[in-house]
Amino acid sequence: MTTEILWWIFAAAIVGTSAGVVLSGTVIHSAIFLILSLAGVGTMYLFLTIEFVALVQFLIYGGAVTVLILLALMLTRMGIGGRPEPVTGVQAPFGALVAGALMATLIGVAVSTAWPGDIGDSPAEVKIEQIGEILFQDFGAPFIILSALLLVAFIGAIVIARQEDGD
Amino acid sequence: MVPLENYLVLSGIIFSLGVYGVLARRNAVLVLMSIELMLNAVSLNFVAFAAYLDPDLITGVIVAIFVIAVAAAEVGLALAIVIRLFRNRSTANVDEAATLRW
Amino acid sequence: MGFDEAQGYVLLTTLALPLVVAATLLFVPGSQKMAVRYLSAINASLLLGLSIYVFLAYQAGGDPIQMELRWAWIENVGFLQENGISLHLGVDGISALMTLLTGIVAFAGTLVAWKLEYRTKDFFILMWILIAGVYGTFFALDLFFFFFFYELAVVPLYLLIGIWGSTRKEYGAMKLTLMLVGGSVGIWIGIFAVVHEAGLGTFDLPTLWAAGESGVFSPNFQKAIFPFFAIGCGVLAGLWPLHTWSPDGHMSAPTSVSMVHAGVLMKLGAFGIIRLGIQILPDGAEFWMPALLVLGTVGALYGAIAALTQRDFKLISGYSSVSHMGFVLIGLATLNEIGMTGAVLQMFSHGVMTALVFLLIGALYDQAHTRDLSDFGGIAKVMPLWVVAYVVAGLANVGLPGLSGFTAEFHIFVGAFRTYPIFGGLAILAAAIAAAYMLRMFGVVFFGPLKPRWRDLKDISPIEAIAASLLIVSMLAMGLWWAPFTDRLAPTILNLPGVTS
Amino acid sequence: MGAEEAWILAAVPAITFLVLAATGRYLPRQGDFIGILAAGAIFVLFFVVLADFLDLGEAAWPIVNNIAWTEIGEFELRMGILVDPITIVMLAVITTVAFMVNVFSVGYMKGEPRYWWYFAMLQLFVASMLLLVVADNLLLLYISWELVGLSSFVLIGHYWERRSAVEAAKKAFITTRVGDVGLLIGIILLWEATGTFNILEIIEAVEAGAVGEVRLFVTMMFIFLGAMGKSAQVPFHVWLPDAMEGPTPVSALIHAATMVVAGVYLVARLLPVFEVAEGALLVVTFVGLITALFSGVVAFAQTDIKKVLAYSTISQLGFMFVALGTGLVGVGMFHLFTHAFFKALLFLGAGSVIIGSHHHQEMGQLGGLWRKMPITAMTFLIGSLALAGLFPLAGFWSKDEILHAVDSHRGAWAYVLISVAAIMTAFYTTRLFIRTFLGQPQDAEIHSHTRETGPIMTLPLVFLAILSIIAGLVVFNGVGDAIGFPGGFPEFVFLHEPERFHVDWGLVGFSSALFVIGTFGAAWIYWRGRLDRATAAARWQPQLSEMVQRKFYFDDLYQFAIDRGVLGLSYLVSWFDRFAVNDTGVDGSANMTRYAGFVLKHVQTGRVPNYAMAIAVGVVALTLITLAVRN
Amino acid sequence: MRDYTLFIPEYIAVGSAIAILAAELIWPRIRKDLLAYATAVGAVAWLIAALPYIGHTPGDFQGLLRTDDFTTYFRILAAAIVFVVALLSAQYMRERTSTAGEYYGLLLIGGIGMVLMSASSELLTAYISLELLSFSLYILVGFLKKDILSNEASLKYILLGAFSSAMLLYGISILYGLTGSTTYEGIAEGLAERGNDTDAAAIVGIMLIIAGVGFKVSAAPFHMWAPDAYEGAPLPITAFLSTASKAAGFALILRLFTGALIVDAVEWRAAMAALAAITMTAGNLIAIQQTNLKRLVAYSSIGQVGYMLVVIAAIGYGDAATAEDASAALLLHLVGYTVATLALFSALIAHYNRTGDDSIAGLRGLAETQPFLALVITASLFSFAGLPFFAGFATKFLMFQASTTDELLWLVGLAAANSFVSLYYYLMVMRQMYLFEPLAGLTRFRPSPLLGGLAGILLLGLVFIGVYPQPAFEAADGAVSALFEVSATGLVRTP
Repeated sequence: MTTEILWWIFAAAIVGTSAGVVLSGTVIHSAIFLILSLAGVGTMYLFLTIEFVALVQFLIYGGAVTVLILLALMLTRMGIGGRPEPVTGVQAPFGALVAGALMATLIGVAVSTAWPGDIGDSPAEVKIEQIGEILFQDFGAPFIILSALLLVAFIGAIVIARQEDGD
Repeated sequence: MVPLENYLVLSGIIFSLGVYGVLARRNAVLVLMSIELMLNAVSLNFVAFAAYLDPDLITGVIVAIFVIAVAAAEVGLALAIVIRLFRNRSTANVDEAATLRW
Repeated sequence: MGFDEAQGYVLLTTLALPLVVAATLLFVPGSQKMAVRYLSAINASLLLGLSIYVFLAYQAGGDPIQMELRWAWIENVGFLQENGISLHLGVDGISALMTLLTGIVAFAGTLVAWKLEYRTKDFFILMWILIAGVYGTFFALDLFFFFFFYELAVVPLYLLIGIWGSTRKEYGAMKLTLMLVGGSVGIWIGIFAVVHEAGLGTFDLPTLWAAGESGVFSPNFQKAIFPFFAIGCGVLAGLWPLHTWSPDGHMSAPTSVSMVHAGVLMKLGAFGIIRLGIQILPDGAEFWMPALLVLGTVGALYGAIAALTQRDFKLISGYSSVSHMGFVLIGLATLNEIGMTGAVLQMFSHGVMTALVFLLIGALYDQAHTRDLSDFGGIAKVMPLWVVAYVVAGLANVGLPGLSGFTAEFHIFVGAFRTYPIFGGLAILAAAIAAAYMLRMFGVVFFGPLKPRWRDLKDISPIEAIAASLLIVSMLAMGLWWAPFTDRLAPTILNLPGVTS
Repeated sequence: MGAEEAWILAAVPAITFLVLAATGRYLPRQGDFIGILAAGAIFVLFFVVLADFLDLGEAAWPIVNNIAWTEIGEFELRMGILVDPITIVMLAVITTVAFMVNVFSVGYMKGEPRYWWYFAMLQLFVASMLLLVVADNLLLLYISWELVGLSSFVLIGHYWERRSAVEAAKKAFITTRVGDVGLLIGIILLWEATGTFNILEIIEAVEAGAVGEVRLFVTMMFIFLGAMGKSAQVPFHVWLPDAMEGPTPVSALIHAATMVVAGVYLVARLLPVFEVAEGALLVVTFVGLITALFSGVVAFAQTDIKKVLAYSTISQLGFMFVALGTGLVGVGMFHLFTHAFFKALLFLGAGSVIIGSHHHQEMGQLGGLWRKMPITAMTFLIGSLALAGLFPLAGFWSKDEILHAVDSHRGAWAYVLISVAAIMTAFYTTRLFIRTFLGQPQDAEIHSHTRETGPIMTLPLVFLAILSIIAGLVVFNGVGDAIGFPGGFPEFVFLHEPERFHVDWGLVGFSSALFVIGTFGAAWIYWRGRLDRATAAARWQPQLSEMVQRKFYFDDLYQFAIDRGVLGLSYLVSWFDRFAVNDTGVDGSANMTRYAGFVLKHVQTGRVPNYAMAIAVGVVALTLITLAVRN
Repeated sequence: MRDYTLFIPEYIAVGSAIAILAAELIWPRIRKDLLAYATAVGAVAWLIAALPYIGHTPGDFQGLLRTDDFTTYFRILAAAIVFVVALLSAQYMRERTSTAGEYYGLLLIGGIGMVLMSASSELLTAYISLELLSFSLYILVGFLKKDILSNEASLKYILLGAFSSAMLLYGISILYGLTGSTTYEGIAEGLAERGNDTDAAAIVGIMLIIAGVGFKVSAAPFHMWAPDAYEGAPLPITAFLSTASKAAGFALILRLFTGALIVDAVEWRAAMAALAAITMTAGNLIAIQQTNLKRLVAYSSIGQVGYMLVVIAAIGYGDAATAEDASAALLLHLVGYTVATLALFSALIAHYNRTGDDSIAGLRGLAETQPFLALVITASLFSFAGLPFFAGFATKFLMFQASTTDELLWLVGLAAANSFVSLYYYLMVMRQMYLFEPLAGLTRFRPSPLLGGLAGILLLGLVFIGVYPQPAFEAADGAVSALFEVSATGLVRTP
């Protein structure tokens, strides 16, 4: 019972903060909202009793990504006297329309579909060992590829962002 | 307790909000944030399905982890490019970077 | 290797020779103009010889298809079964005659291009590719290669006209190429439908014909698909109202290209209607022929009437080509052996006749640099041979007995009266109008007092004279003694499905 | 060689043509002697054929000889010759006149441009004309029919530096061509009905009733169109007067004696078929009558010698059709036969005058040539009298026969009209002679230079003059028997429908009366070349005379129809082709495509949000549409 | 089980990639074109290592990656593309960048990504491999970082790429939810068994996936990044984009759709047909209006994608046999298309290296100044248009014929009509080269022997495939049959 109430509260919070990310007028606020929203999703994983993913969420997103984003914001903000600019483009209304339609579709699908093999309302316990085993036993290949991917991203970030004579 | 549908609806909402963000925002970083929202929705979906549908072989959880990782990498790379854009044009607004068109 | 197969290699040679020459020319330095010319001239004469041989060696009354040769090309892979795509060559009476035509016109065209100075090498390369395409289309007994060579024959025209053309050449070239290729799209779709419907996994035409006779193609299917072939090929055959590339294209094209194009290529269209339309889809043909007949008649009259008041030589010939191909369509539309024989005869006759006309126009234009009728007058005084040749061509055009035009048109008329008397009458009327525009041109240009500015025009050169006389001889041959032609055509045409006697 | 090889008659000049056309200009005297030799040869050969023909005897007639030509399924074609009395008559006319004209031309064309070419074309004409009359099937007949048209075209346009000559040639070719369309249609329709082109087989089949009445009538009308075109019957007559632009000997040969009678020959040849076709002959009569009267009237107003003769030719052709219209081949052919000689004579005479007076042919400039060129005048007089129908010259007998035939086969109305036409003939002929040869010289200058022409030209005149006097006598059975027309001309032509000739003195008197009226009327008006009475008449009826002067506006009418009608249509079509079909249809679609591309490319704004929007919209649309479609 | 020997060729590729990176770290002053040649050598080694796998018994790495003839086919293709592109880059990059090691390294890694995409038989793996290729491309497109166009291109590419991969993932998640599995077999079975009340979910999922892969192969309306990325990217990378990334995309699509989604063909085939129609039409119509060669190629390649999607639609409509034949023809056409594109770019780069002009008008009079390059360009354009003697004619002909089914005749017709429209703008290019005299000052020149030779070889290949496609077609057929041994065509779902 209490879990449900808590869930609803968090759900509402997540929706609110996510909305904040895409609606707030200033970039920084969006960033803050993003952190909150990510954290909220993390709690959802807790509700699903898959703590490991929650941990990953908090670490990678709450830690790495958001810091990165804030950093980028600092780097790309106009200095003092920079022109104040609208953060939302002209096609926002149409965007709202399309997003609304999409949302309707997704929600409709979510509720209308009878998901096969649904084991009712209580999520199963998922042991972290299980995750580790599957991750490294069954999904070794993607893991290797992922490492290559991270390497590429790493190299790329350096190559692209590196200062050179001339800038 | 909380049924699967709730999670799905929630992720649907987040995803759509993310889409809206991509469509509406001008600042490249904001666009990226919106994309992060979408990816979150996705991983939420995966985890929820994993928890409710195949607890014995929880592929979804794995996928979620991978998605998070890829997302992080993507952000890193994208931000590098955005910074490069800012250096080249001293703006981070995606709709001002429209030399290539037609 | 049996004799017939050996003859098949004759076809292969005829087909390969121009390609080989084109490939060889690629490596001849462009500055060696004379080498290019002689090589081409030799090639042209060889082709002429081979074509004549093919025509004569085709035994009248033998099997409908002779000199067959089949090289497996792709088979038993993907959706392709046994003989999926094979280089299957062979001639029937119709293509034998068309081969002869091609040989003659190609020869004449080469001689005419002799004096070409600008980028001679490139010109001949493209020309020979084109000729190869024409031969290939006439020989091909495989849908894939039919289309292959068909496209091969059409595409070089763009450059040939665009580079060496005259009036509004870019427009003319682009329009001509696009319209013709656009037509080929129709053929393409038709091929897809037919091969799919047959479901034999083969493009082999005889196989498909056999399948058609065993009723693989339902009448409705035939009715649905025939228009694709008819219109697709019709564009190239100058089918009204898709003819407008003809006046513009001819006006822009250089002499020898006009010759080959109006002389041979337009025939590919009519030939395609027979090969694909009538032979694969007889029921569809029967169903649609009245429409084709109407279009043909309209074209015949329309072209003739429009030609009455044109001021440009080439426009007159362009429109008269529309008119004459209209006769061809009428002949085909009769679907009886006399009419269709006439149609094929007309294809030959118009081929040589129009080739001669363009040859002469070119010979004049090269000196006068104008083609406006009203600029001329009385040039019979300075270029008598030219005028005589032109008058002969014109009279063939008019359908004067003793020249090929009459033979062909007469058969067409008879055939038309067999099935559609009214249209037969209209066709004869169109032929009469031809007299009007021809004589008008004679009167204005050749006769009357000589305009002083033309006093020093030269008569046609010996080389052109050779080409012209070859064409005139073939016109007379068909006009005076047409048994050799009809004897070869009649059995083939009787053999076509759905053709009444 | 015998009658079966009559085709040799055509072959000889054909070969001569090739020789002359190829080498003529390099030969001495430009090869004219070759032409004369050829003409003479066929003139002689004709008698060989005739002899053989008569030897074979009626039993063997008609003599046919043909070979297989082509075969397409059951559509087979045989080409060959058919020799029967009609053919023989035509051969006689053609060979004789051709010979005379060839000889005359040597004098007439001396020093003219393209002398060799002229002779070559003359041979081509003779060849195709002979082929026409020996042809045993309608296809071959049509072929030679077109070929004579061609050579006539070339010969009319011989002086092609003269714009008027070119125009005349064009007019002749196209006008006759219109008739030929009818002829070809008719031939093909006959083939449709009978399945053959062979004339005899067709006649057989038709007489066996192979063809329905209406259909046959229509068919024969088409064929008659061809005849009208060639024989210059109203309304196709317009080309013949203009054809006088050609050299005069050509007019004599082609436009008086031979080619123009091809139509008559055709009708005579197919007369049995015409007879079967109900009412066809009546049409023929009508056309003949109208033409005879019409051109007779027009001839009054002509002042050019050759034009007068041209219209008189048209009128006489009308007579022939009237005769055939009565269904009597013999009569028609008889007039054809006699007319050929005296009309050729008249034309050659006119030619002689033209040469003698150094190329003047306007009566207004001539006159009083009687003393200057006696032989020409004398022969011309004979010709005129024969034409006018003076007893007992050639013309008299044939016209007599026609009157008789009309009287007996068509009602009084026709008889009256044809008599009027006969009077007109006498009238304009006399007028022509008087104004040209008698009275005072109209133009002293010209008159002073006028000389009699040399023997090369006068001898043919004399020869033809003799023929014009005696040719009519063949009608007498006795004479006929003597010279190889067994039983006299009509029967000879008719074979076994005996209509034995007898002199009907009443008729003789009557037609002589017509002759007298016409001649003396003209003489009274124009005696001594005075014109006041004529002008008075013109002033008395201005509109009428205007109409006659303008040849009843035929040419103007045609000119108008061509300019406004045909050419107008052509301009319309060309415009339609350019603007509707090409610019709107073809180029239009191309431009549409290009424009579509132009519009579409601007969707590509270069802004990321727009691109993302496209993706999102794409997904949503695909999804929703798929969902919607499948539910 | 894990059989690590299945990917020896890729190890070689990775090895050479790292070696090249290291080489430049060790000798920063190393001549950049040496790196290109090294890459080429690596690619060759890779290709040779791939050869033994031809006809080899299909290997299966934990049900995630399959190395069968299909994989081998794309291995060889990838290696070949990398080889050519590396050589194309040599002079171009030497003149434009100070550091090229990463460039060539990423080229190789991108190639590996392509191979893995063709190999993966599980959605997560497929996704990661796809990202591997994409990441490399993001960087390569933006590699000329001082060049604002290059930079802008990569920004657009990465933002939209991330956006669309999010869509893809969401689709995957829904399929996962429906079937409880991410392996193709699992999905196929799940879809076959699913109840009819899950149609909506299935459709949404599949459509999102189509959007994801459609973006990768740049199918309209997901194509818009392509022209910009093509135009902004360095020329060799444009070649790489229009060959490798498309080929990879179709490899993935083929395995996924024949392996799993074919079960639900009823749900997506109409959409796929529509997508094909829109794509080819949009691509060709817009291409008419282009003035820049790269953009022209981009749009024309979009048109080509439209033709290839016809095959996917045919897989949905036709029976198993049709599906197999059509796929075989598609692989054949891919090769033809790839060769043509590479030939075109080798000529364009040779021309660009001299003139630095990549506008269509810049080709003016090329037939005078460099007839050979003009010939190569003509040949490849004609190959695109599907004209005789060049690969395009045979391959396109066979592809359309193979994908003709009763329901799709209209689409094939449209495709034929489109390839006719495309001829127009190809002719406009030829017009510049052949009909006009070169601009003043431009004189005859020789292309660098490397590029010239490359162009010549590719031209020969173009003609060979065009005149005798049998070998290529057989290879494609073999590859596809490997695909269809495990295809789900058997268990087609009956709603």
